[in-house]
Amino acid sequence: MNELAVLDLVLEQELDRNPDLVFLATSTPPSWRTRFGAERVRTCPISEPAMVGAALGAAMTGLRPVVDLNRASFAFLVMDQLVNHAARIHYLSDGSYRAPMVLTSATRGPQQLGPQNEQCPYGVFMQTPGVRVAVPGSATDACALLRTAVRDEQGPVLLFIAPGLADHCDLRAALAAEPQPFGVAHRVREGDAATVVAIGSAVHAATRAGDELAAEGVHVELLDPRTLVPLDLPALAASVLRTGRLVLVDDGPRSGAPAQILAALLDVPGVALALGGRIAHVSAPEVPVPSSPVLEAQYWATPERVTAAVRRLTAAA
Amino acid sequence: MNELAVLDLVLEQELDRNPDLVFLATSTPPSWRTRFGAERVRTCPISEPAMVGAALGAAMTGLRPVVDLNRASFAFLVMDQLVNHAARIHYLSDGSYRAPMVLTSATRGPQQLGPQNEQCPYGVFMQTPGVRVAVPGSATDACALLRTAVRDEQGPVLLFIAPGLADHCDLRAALAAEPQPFGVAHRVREGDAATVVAIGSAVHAATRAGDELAAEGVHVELLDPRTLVPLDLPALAASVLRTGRLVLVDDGPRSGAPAQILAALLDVPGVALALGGRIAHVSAPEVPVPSSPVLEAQYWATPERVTAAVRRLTAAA
Amino acid sequence: MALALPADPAVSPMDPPQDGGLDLVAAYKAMVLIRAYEERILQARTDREVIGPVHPYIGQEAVAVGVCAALQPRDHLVSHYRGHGHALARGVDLDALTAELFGRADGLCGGKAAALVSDPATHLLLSSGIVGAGIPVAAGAAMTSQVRRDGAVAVVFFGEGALGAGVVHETLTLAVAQRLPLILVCENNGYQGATRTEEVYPETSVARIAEGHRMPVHRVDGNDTLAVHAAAAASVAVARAGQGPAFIEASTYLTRFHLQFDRPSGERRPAEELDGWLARDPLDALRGHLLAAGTAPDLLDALHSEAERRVEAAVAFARTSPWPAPELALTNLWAGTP
Amino acid sequence: MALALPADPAVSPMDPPQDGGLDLVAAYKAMVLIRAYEERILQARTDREVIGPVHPYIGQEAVAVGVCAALQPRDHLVSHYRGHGHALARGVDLDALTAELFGRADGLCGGKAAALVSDPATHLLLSSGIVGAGIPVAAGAAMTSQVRRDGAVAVVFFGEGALGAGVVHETLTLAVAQRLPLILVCENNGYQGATRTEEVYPETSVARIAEGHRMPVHRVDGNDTLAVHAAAAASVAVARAGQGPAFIEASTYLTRFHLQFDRPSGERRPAEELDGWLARDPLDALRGHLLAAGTAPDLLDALHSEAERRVEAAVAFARTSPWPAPELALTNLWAGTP
Ligand SMILES: Cc1ncc(C[n+]2csc(CCOP(=O)(O)OP(=O)(O)O)c2C)c(N)n1
Ligand SMILES: Cc1ncc(C[n+]2csc(CCOP(=O)(O)OP(=O)(O)O)c2C)c(N)n1
Ligand SMILES: [Mg+2]
Ligand SMILES: [Mg+2]
Repeated sequence: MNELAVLDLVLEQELDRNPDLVFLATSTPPSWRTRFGAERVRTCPISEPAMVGAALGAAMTGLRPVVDLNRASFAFLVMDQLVNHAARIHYLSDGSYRAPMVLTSATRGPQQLGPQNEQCPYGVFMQTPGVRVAVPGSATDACALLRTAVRDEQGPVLLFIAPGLADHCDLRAALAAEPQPFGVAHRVREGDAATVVAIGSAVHAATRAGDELAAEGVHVELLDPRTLVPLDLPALAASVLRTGRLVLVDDGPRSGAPAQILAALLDVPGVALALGGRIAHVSAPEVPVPSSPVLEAQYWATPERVTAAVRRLTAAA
Repeated sequence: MNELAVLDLVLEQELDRNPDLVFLATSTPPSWRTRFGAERVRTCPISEPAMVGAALGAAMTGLRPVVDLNRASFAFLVMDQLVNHAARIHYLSDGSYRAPMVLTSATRGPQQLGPQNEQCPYGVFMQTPGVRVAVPGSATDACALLRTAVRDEQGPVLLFIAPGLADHCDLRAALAAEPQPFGVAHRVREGDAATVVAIGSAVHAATRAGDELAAEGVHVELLDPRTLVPLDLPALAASVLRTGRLVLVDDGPRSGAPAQILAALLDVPGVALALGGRIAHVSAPEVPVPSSPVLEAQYWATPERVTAAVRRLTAAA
Repeated sequence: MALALPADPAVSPMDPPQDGGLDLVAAYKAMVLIRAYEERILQARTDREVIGPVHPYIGQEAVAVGVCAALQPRDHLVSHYRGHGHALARGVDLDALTAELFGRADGLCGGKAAALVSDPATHLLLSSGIVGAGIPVAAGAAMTSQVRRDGAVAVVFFGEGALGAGVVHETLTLAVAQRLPLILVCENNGYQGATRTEEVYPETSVARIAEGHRMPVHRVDGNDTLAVHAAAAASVAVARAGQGPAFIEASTYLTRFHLQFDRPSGERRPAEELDGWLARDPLDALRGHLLAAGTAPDLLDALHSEAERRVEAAVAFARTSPWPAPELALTNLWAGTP
Repeated sequence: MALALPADPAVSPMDPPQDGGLDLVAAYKAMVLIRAYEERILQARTDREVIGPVHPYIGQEAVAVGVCAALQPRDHLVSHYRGHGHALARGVDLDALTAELFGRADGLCGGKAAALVSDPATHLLLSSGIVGAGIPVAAGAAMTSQVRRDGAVAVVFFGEGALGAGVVHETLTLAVAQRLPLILVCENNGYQGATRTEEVYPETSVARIAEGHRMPVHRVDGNDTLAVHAAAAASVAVARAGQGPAFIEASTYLTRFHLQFDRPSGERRPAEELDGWLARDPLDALRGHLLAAGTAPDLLDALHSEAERRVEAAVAFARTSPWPAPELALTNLWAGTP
């Protein structure tokens, strides 16, 4: 069951819509078991590796499994099944088998879960080919991307959900959201002063920073990639080529998704020259996430940190 | 037992030297069991997660465990024990406990082991704080870094060995190599034309490329970081600031270590401007490694690919 | 003759039982402390003084206390997210534990760990938030004892849910094959979060698994402190003698609930089931023993008020402990780093 | 009366046994083919025609053939790195398999997989190079049958070494709790690479583990094709009827060795042990049965020469198959990509 409750409503609708959809989790809603049966809604022992392996086998033979991994830190329990198997089977079988399956998990919220259970490991999956990675920046996008993921035929999808998305959730809009194609960034605001790329829970902070800067006449372009694999590199590169400034904003460490995005961008002809070093990061330190809220405070991409980064870049040139 | 046989000789010497050193593997040399006893040389069931967990417990209580993971792909089996536990315990206990332990594994050689067992996953560990990562570019460095790793007190070390290092191994020099501090890049050759940073098995190819270019009067600076965590960023940055050109060479995908190194370098003041976009990659494609040697051919950083990249960059400016 | 109240009121690793027996008053005292502590910590969580999730141990006190009473200071311990009970039974400093739960500078782990504490002073290696993951770590500590021939054992606590996790089975294989001095203590409370154990296992007892691994098994009433202690003492003796691991399955029950964040948990158990277990409360049971053996009720009541006083003092300590300096978030990534 | 040689010489998923019995000539034919294939592939590896590691199946043929003869085309199969025998018993195309082992364009997986083949035509899901990892995948296929109520079962082959791996125990728990139509076939050959199984397990039989999970277990002589088949047929019937999984432990032996790369393996087994098993060669045993039942020796000899001819034809096919176009290395990362 999801930290972002509206996703459970979406999943319920999708279970209703597609009889091949099955749900695996260590804890499942009793009402789903009644409604869809224990064969489609499977309460599993605490066996995440086997659950993901089973999801792969089910996907290869025609079902559409969704595994709720609960915490993103549990992704590290299932890496062999996910990376060495699910992500490789289409390639290994040279296209004979496909493995459409979805893994959902929660990243970080101010829940003080500590160094083990507060993590944003999506950057890892940007360098393990064969999985697609969605990190929505709003509850509405989360719902839309979940719908796409469970209807998609292409292969494994990881959906990383920041619990904080619940704070700004327009329930009606979220539930009504149509499936959204992967690989299409959302332009949250337009502008020329700098390109701000924000991910997941950091999108909200970046939006507030954008508003604040706009009030001062500094108009940044704010892009939420929504999916990291595939990444909407054309949109990101076009923006950066235009603004000549890049701020990467994430609640994970910069060695994660930000490093991956940056390296990918620099590979686009002209980007490095356009940027000329005007790159800033607002991200978590390169150490685990501590429990004490006082220690954790500096792990959040706050609007203040984002505006400061933009000001630094715009002042520089 | 290691793909690079000389490492076993080093390990045997170290077992002799330090009674706290213990060795865990699914297959162990019978002579070691006789010599050091079954309590120090542990033949284990095929249970890599438990082996790494046990190594952590042993390390925390005073032993110095070495786990031979055999293939680097098996690192994905032990991520929870390694990333969520071993890499976090010093931090989680606020410095009370330390976990000096070493995991060795083989990356890729032309062995046609296929999409599962030919991998260079070290880039993943550059974004999971708490582990140190050594990827030696020669058998001698492999021996030296293994000695450092098993004598070190600081925490978990991953030692990734390219089987191909055996091809150019000077056995005597390798065995005689003194422990070498982590975080010190090796300048394989000096030059001003471009900075070539090569990793692991790609160092040899880059060396040959450097020789070839030198014969034409193009002198590149070739750096082998030897350890990726910690990374000798000062040495890399100094070189790049001087040459203004960067070629990253690896037998893994560019989303792995190369992306991490690039992002770290760009964070050093002046580097982005000095480079001005003169960045090239010689790396494996962003897809799994296929079995057929004909398909795999393009996954190797050959001297030809390296020289071509250097020529492209030097021609450009 | 009534047993005398120990002079030192601090909870500490209990002395090794001289006669293989258990100091019942000391055990009662420890259980009372845990109970008082857990109730208070839940309140402090509701009051938003404690940070993070709280997994209360209420109802299972006999297991932690019965097992820890069979240990010596040199032994190693591994716990998990529901770990305050184990920590207190082991003698972890009450003030430092509380400050840690409050996220303060004087916390056992400087505010980094919250409930997932480590404590070298009591050989508490770790309290993992990941079900089952600590079990191989305890096996590793047992390897150390084996290499050093120091006669120490390693003990690991876990719920029956951990038997779902593969790494636990791996450790069972390893421990038997290598005759590790490892004692696995399964606190079988019939629930795995919101899931009832019979929903996911063919039989609720997991002794069958340990038997399949050819590991000696003790099945005990986990609400009976003496029974738990006897099983633990026997297992420890075997392990210390180099004769290998043991598995203890203690049947017990969480009389409150699995977990709470900042609001009191809304979890509801079947009333009959709950009542049955409340009637078998481990503190009441041990109190019955003590009274039957002639211990003065006053003495026992005094332990309750003493426990409350100590818990309140710990809360006061935690409250006045400063917040950690923000820059300490970046320290201790690995040894030798700042 | 001698059983007639089937008209079609192609290896194919065998017809479901009409009377629950096994077509012994067809079984012998399949075993002979596997034996001839494995010998030839080892030679081709030494000749550097086959790429990658070769894990020969020689000595264990009765298991693959006995099990696959109990299956229907709709059933699912999971194999591993030592998988040619399973593939051939299941009826995977010999030419395409061989071209795959040669790394060629006409290979079953376009040269990407080498020995780690998949084949949708025969419902062979995958052959994992990671010990134990395919077992939950088979459980997932069993889930599909359960949801679809299509009566199919899933079968997974693995060595006893896989019982070291946690994910296998997880799958046992899952399969029993969810009554999956899953048949786990453990080929217990006493070795796990260079490690003898008694070095790492308290007892070499792993039936005890399945029993601990409350899964029905069949222990059979893995060199006795009929015994294997009977256990498989019984398990399949139970699973098809929706009555849950079963575990078959087949005792057997690799009479050659674990693994070879480009030089013939230098591995040496204890001579007495080896001789004992050679005396119980599964092909000889089945041949004995057939002769005793009156089958003409000529008929059986013809199967041998026929197998050799077919294997040689497959090698010739593989040799003339082109290398894959280099750009195909980048294809099929996920469905819908080029
Ligand atoms: C690997 C893993 N999966 C899931 C969880 C989420 N989780 C936390 S506690 C719990 C239930 C554990 O039950 P049990 O082991 O019986 O211990 P109890 O809580 O009953 O003491 C679950 C599923 C987790 N922490 N770790
Ligand atoms: C997880 C994992 N660990 C280690 C290996 C290396 N390895 C390959 S085969 C093998 C032995 C397996 O023994 P068993 O399961 O009994 O099968 P057998 O080879 O005897 O058929 C090992 C250890 C592996 N492939 N996967
Ligand atoms: Mg429980
Ligand atoms: Mg075997």
